[in-house]
Amino acid sequence: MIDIQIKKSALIEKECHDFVADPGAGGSVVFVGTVRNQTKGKVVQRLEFEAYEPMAVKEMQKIADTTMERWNAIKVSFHHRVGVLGIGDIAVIIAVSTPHRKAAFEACQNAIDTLKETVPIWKKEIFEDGEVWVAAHP
Amino acid sequence: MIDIQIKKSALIEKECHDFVADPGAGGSVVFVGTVRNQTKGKVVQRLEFEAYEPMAVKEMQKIADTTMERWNAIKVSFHHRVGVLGIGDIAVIIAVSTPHRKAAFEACQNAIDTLKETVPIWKKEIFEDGEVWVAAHP
Amino acid sequence: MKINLVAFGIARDILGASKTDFHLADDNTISALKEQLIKRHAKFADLTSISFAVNEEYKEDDYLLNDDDEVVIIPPVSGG
Amino acid sequence: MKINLVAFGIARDILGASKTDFHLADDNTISALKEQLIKRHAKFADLTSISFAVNEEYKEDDYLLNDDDEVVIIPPVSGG
Repeated sequence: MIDIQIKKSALIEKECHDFVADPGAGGSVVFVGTVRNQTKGKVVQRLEFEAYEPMAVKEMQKIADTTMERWNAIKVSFHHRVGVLGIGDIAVIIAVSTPHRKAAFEACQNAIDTLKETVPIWKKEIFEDGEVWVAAHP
Repeated sequence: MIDIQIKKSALIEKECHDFVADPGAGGSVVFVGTVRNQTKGKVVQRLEFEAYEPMAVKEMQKIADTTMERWNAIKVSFHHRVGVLGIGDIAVIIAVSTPHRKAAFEACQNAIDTLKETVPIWKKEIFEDGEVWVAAHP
Repeated sequence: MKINLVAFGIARDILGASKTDFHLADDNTISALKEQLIKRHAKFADLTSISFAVNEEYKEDDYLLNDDDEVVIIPPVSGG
Repeated sequence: MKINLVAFGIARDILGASKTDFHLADDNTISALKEQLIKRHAKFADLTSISFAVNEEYKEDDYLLNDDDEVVIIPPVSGG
């Protein structure tokens, strides 16, 4: 079972964990990505996330399919936030349950790594003296 | 900062995640271990966990110290349940936050692997036709 | 040939619009589109990467565009 | 020499008690204790492993026990 959501409101870790909880699961691994207060020593004031939503959902679906097939996941839940985020706000949650725990760690890490490479979502960091689209320039 | 608890009441994932959340963290990884409905095909009815509590806390403290030092963790929270657990109940939660996510995955996985090897906690699986102390016999 | 360009993130900033018509000459490949985009907006050349999507799927450089296609410019992603 | 044995999990089941006095002969090492335990309760030999703790710390085989020490039998752990 797969749960994929792109949300404008605050992400709630419990929702993702509750979704993946399963009596056949020996464990679940949850990655929670939050907004850091600094990047390379510069103080971050806030972040703005935007998504090309239909394609972002499609790309997340591909990652979820891989997670289910390659790691025999029982359930996966991916939530990604869009809009304006403050320091400490949750930007992304990836939850995976598997029969055995090792697979859950691998699958969860692969999912977040792949999400950051392929899913059309962009974040802009806003500093006191300017703003920058993350990763846009070498 | 380190939070270690052995609890007789239900474990709550949010407590562990809230503890490790930090404005300096780029991510946190949470492992949630739940009671499976079967072991090697046999239906599990319930589990009973017992701990040699003061030593279990000490051994968890050692794992937490390693997590802080070796992976530069910002905060860690380990909660372990004792007593009678039903299917799907949470037996253990390991939450780790780090500045960068890769370390959080490694540290969390190392912590649960080590906990299962060194911390004096025992579980008995109760089946319809008997019970067994897990891992006691080769 | 005319396509409908859609841009997100820094691509929108460079293009100066989130949607715009874009006229392509004879060559209707993705790589030709990329080349002409850079010719008109030099800042696209500074990006770490630039990809394109049609029908919500990434397309390779040799993909042939059709008249009136909606083509989305995908600058380097940074979700998560 | 007398020590105070404490047992958890399957060790308690084998010993038939969670606490008991245990008399050791001349050799007061952990390994001697283990040997004598198995002699009196053969089922200890069937366990995957058996460790001992004093003062809430695992002790090696050559650790020397003192009179009246509290020694905890640690059968294979299975937390998590």
